[in-house]
Amino acid sequence: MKNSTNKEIAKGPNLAVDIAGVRFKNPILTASGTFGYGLEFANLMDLNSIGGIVVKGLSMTPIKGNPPPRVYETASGMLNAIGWQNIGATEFVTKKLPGLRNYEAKIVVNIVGFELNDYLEVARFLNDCPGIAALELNISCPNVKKGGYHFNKDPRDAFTVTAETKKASRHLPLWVKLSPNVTDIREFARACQDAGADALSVINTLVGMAIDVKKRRPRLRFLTGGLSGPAIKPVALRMVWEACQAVRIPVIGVGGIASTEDALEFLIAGARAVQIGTANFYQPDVSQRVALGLQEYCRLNHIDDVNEIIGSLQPYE
Amino acid sequence: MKNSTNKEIAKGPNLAVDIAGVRFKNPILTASGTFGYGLEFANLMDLNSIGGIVVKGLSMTPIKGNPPPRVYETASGMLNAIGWQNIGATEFVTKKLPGLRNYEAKIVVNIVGFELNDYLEVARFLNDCPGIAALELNISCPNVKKGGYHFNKDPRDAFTVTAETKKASRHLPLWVKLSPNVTDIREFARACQDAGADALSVINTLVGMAIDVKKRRPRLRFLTGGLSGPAIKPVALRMVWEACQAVRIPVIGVGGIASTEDALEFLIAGARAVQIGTANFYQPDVSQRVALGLQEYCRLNHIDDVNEIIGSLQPYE
Amino acid sequence: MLDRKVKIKSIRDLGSRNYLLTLNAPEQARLIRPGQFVMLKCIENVREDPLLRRPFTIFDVPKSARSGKPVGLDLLIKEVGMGTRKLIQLRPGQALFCLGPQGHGFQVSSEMRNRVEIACLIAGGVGIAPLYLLAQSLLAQNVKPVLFYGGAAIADLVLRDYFERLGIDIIYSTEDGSFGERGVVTQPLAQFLKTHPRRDIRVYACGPWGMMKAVHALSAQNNLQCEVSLEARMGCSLGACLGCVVRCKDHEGEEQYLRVCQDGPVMNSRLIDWETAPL
Amino acid sequence: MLDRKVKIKSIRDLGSRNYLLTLNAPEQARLIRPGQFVMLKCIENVREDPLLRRPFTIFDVPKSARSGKPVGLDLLIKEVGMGTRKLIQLRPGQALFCLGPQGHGFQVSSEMRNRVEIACLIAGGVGIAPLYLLAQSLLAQNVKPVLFYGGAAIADLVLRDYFERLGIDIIYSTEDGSFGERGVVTQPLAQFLKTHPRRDIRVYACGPWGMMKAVHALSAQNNLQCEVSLEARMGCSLGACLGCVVRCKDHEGEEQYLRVCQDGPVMNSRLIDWETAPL
Ligand SMILES: Cc1cc2nc3c(=O)[nH]c(=O)nc-3n(C[C@H](O)[C@H](O)[C@H](O)COP(=O)(O)OP(=O)(O)OC[C@H]3O[C@@H](n4cnc5c(N)ncnc54)[C@H](O)[C@@H]3O)c2cc1C
Ligand SMILES: Cc1cc2nc3c(=O)[nH]c(=O)nc-3n(C[C@H](O)[C@H](O)[C@H](O)COP(=O)(O)OP(=O)(O)OC[C@H]3O[C@@H](n4cnc5c(N)ncnc54)[C@H](O)[C@@H]3O)c2cc1C
Ligand SMILES: Cc1cc2nc3c(=O)[nH]c(=O)nc-3n(C[C@H](O)[C@H](O)[C@H](O)COP(=O)(O)O)c2cc1C
Ligand SMILES: Cc1cc2nc3c(=O)[nH]c(=O)nc-3n(C[C@H](O)[C@H](O)[C@H](O)COP(=O)(O)O)c2cc1C
Ligand code: FES
Ligand code: FES
Repeated sequence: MKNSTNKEIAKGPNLAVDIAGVRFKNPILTASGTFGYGLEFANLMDLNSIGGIVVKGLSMTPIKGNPPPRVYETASGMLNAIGWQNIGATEFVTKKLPGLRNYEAKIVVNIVGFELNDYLEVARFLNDCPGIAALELNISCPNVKKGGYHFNKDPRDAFTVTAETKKASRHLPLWVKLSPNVTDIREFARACQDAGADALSVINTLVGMAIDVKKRRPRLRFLTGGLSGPAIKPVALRMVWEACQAVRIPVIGVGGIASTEDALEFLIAGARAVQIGTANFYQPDVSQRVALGLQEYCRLNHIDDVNEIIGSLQPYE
Repeated sequence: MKNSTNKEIAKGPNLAVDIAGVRFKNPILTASGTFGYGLEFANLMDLNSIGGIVVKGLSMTPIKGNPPPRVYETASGMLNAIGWQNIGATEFVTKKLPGLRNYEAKIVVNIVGFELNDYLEVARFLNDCPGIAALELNISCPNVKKGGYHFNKDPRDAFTVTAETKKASRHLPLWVKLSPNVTDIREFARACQDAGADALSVINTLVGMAIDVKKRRPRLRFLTGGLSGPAIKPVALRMVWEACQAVRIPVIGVGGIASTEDALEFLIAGARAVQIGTANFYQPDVSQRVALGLQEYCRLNHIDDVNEIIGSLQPYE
Repeated sequence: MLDRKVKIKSIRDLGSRNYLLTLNAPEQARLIRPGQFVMLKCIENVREDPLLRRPFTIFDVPKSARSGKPVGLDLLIKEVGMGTRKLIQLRPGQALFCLGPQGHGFQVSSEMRNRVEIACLIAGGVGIAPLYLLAQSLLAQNVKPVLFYGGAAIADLVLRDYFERLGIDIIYSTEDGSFGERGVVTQPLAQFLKTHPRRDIRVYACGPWGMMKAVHALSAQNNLQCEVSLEARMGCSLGACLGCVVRCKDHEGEEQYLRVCQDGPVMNSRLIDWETAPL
Repeated sequence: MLDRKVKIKSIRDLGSRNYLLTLNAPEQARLIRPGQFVMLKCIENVREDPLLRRPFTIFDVPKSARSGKPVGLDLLIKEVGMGTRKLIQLRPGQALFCLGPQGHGFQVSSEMRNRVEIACLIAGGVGIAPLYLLAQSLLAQNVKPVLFYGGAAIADLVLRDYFERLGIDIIYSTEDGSFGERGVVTQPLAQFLKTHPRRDIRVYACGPWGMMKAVHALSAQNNLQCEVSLEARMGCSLGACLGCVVRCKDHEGEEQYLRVCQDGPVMNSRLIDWETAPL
């Protein structure tokens, strides 16, 4: 923590972070699937206040998704089994992207696929669309029966899909979003780094389940769903820390973040940026609040540059 | 759900379950490490009201454990990194077991070890001690640096330690307690079944972490800890359901259970019995309450035998 | 759509676990159309369980005695679980977060004048919630509402006085026969449609899925347009999470999932795949 | 040790985030010894966050004006986080779960009569909590307590009147000099021990780890027995979870972990490994 001169304080701390050559005005992003296509929140907060928006997972053509019920609330968390419902990349680019370009928040597109070719196709298409800052490869969604998730069962599959999609992504940096439902996330982190990933998003949801004891029926028609929210924060933080130890590429922390303090935990553990997910649902302007809170924190603690916080975890004496 | 005659109602529903030939008066047990050696709770509840007590993980000789801080509370959960502190099997048998024998609750001993031989030694010793109903092999504790946990990284290791300990356990049924920190719990469930396990306890804690943002220091001196409590219930329930699909031996559900309804979710998913852990800390008589609640539930719903509930999950129409 | 921290004005116990919750929310009160809802954080502290907000239909919009301007929201709350329990345990003066008004409401327009004579409103229990504002706006278009209001017992038929004061026809029914006709609410509706074989009737329903399904079937048999107000578990209410969908059929009979929060909660009953309950 | 649902009698704001919480707990009040604590569920509903109970020392045991029998518990609560915040937001009449009395308290016995002349009581801020009952029981054994009471500022020196009414010697200190001597509380203690070079002194301390460590060092230098009341995060308070340990050394200097909830919270300062803070 350097002491800042009065002049520096006047202009405020630097909050910008760099991820694979892309500058985000601050390290607060929103997580895929929890912020729609971004514009849904435009009336409720200032989309210029945050570093970036990761939009809902897109496939080349629309996907219908899973039958309802799709969501269920649990202790400090929720289960979802949306199943990749999306409007398709073409409609996104024509109907949503032009509106999003009016904001300073960088647009990251999460991409989904049942098979390798699905990823490649949508990656190629999006590479030609101005206004996109990066792609986030979702190999970790637990809520589809085939494909996707399975790339995150074996590090070799994760390597293959990353390497191929990286080739297909001619200009755009490729982030890979990892699953927590693995024995050792470091293996997957390294495999993706070796395959050319530019950054890692850690973590997607944990697979969970809930039962209606009156009807003796699963609460979700898909049977299982992805657990998200404050409940999973300790697991996400641990995996972010492990991934940061294992790779040199930037790691973006996701999982249960709902406050400035939560975001700081992930930055201190080594995350270059964070994504806020479930909290958007119950506090639609939470990402703006956290971005502001981070600025306040830096001011109060005389931190000139948010990058000083990143990875600053102290060992015990 | 059979209709019960008046006579049957008078004598009340059958709550007893059988696990590997051992009869538990009801399917409510307390989880290892959360109920001490049992006697700590004798003033606060009726130890005759529950089916069984799984005592704190024991090694042959005492273990000191990890330096503090060892526990930290998180959203709907807690992290612990006790590190196997225990009084040793000899002292348990001479000082604790005689007192425990006065109660109807069956005593299951959780056993820990850094190496294969540690498990075998304590298993052999305990097999000669009257008053023990079963052994629970803990291959899944995340809070020790060597051994233990590592047996739960590869199904082949899980097979080996189970097979060897089963041989060492001449009379006592062997339960194996599995870790949730794996890509596919079914592989481990099957490996343990194939190795001769008599039952499975699913799950141990999820590995998590928390950071003190003021001191920029881990909240636990061990860095990471095991996440338990209501937060993990959805994950535990899903894994219990998966394990039940994968094996024929009984599965005992553990993870976030704090109410009768929670216990019912696990039984409906297929668990033969359940263990209550963290909830004992904030409500010391919770296991008695749940056992009573289960009886009430059976009465109200005209269920003669709790075994009718087990595995009764209905598919969606 | 606004997200505001609003204060509780009063909570009235209506019996049978029903409560009338009145919020001071002048900004939002002005924007309401019949059939819309708000999302409430069921507890003062936004960080606490239950995390997700809960949807509640706007029953009425109380107006200032002096200016006649809308000042608040009346919500009819049935206590069914943790969220509603915490909500009704709050005290006047306490604050909560209120997001809305949300959703696509009932289609009532001046085109209906002279073309639609009668509107059958069918409520099952707390499904009465959206029908009060609807009845008023129908009256304003010269359409004559007939309310079929059913419940398990008389105690479930709350807020009857509001409708009786409108001077409209009401047919009550209870399953236990404690009030009105004995049986389910669709019986008197079927009877009515039989004795009124006309085309200038519109049907509006809100209640349990099974009830709405039956109302849809009756409407379809009689070739009547029917709008239903749906329920689903919601994540965001903003159309962003896709958690609240109902299975529908498009023109070509292809299945698609529509969002109850944005494409509904009120939908034409013909859109819906009545074999797949969203809850 | 009992687990009881008890009612809050009153909550008094003492300023500087300190509160005096009085519980109606006659059964438990009768069992208390100085230095013991209770575990409170900081919220009425046992299923809600924070899940774990929080330990609080018993400051005083109010007695019935009529019978003179113990009827309640006075707890001094400093608001530092979620649990204490929720606790002090409860209202008189509300209930909470109270487990206790728990733990190993101060060693005060009739053996001390005539053998121990002076007891130095050192409190850092809210560390004052266990010292009121201790001072009383020392007085009962004819030991003369001298209280060293330090804090950051005058506002942190709460409940001074209780001690002043006992008529004992008190040396106040504040870090900002707003009351008593300026500086940390161990300075006047060091001064006192220098001017009273005698062996019939016992030392008792409660406060931040660093303060207790310094008090231990001073006691050891002066060859005095010192008891400290420790803090640790607790799971169960029953000795079952082994979450609350402090690193100690046994007779052979071998390290071992003792449970603050059962082997403490009060321990002889020589047992403790002062290099390893438990928090
Ligand atoms: C658009 C819309 C408008 C609504 N308007 C109203 C309204 O005006 N008044 C009102 O009282 N409710 C209304 N609801 C329903 C209300 O949102 C739910 O009752 C509420 O979310 C339940 O929250 P909870 O936390 O109390 O129950 P939970 O803890 O979420 O659920 C408790 C139990 O009740 C069951 N349950 C959930 N919802 C219902 C229900 N509606 N009826 C019966 N059982 C249920 C669950 O399956 C569960 O078993 C509306 C719902 C929607 C989608
Ligand atoms: C045997 C024993 C007796 C105690 N007696 C009392 C008493 O009489 N009165 C009293 O007010 N407290 C007492 N404490 C401390 C009290 O238990 C804690 O302050 C309380 O548990 C904090 O709960 P929380 O949920 O408010 O804070 P948390 O949310 O758990 O913690 C909030 C923040 O405060 C920090 N913190 C935690 N505890 C303390 C503390 N003691 N001081 C400063 N910062 C802390 C944490 O590291 C964290 O950053 C005692 C503790 C023990 C072990
Ligand atoms: C309703 C919902 C939909 C989601 N959809 C996607 C998705 O399309 N692609 C993806 O990579 N992650 C998706 N996620 C996962 C989130 O982006 C995030 O990784 C996860 O929820 C953990 O963060 P949180 O605890 O802050 O919500 C979804 C999560 C939720 C709750
Ligand atoms: C403080 C603590 C200590 C534990 N010690 C052990 C142990 O010694 N052996 C073991 O197999 N599991 C141990 N566990 C895991 C529990 O038995 C249980 O599997 C886990 O906590 C999940 O259940 P719960 O959510 O109900 O607590 C411990 C858990 C806690 C919280
Ligand atoms: S509730 Fe999120 S899309 Fe409808
Ligand atoms: S708090 Fe559980 S052993 Fe002390």
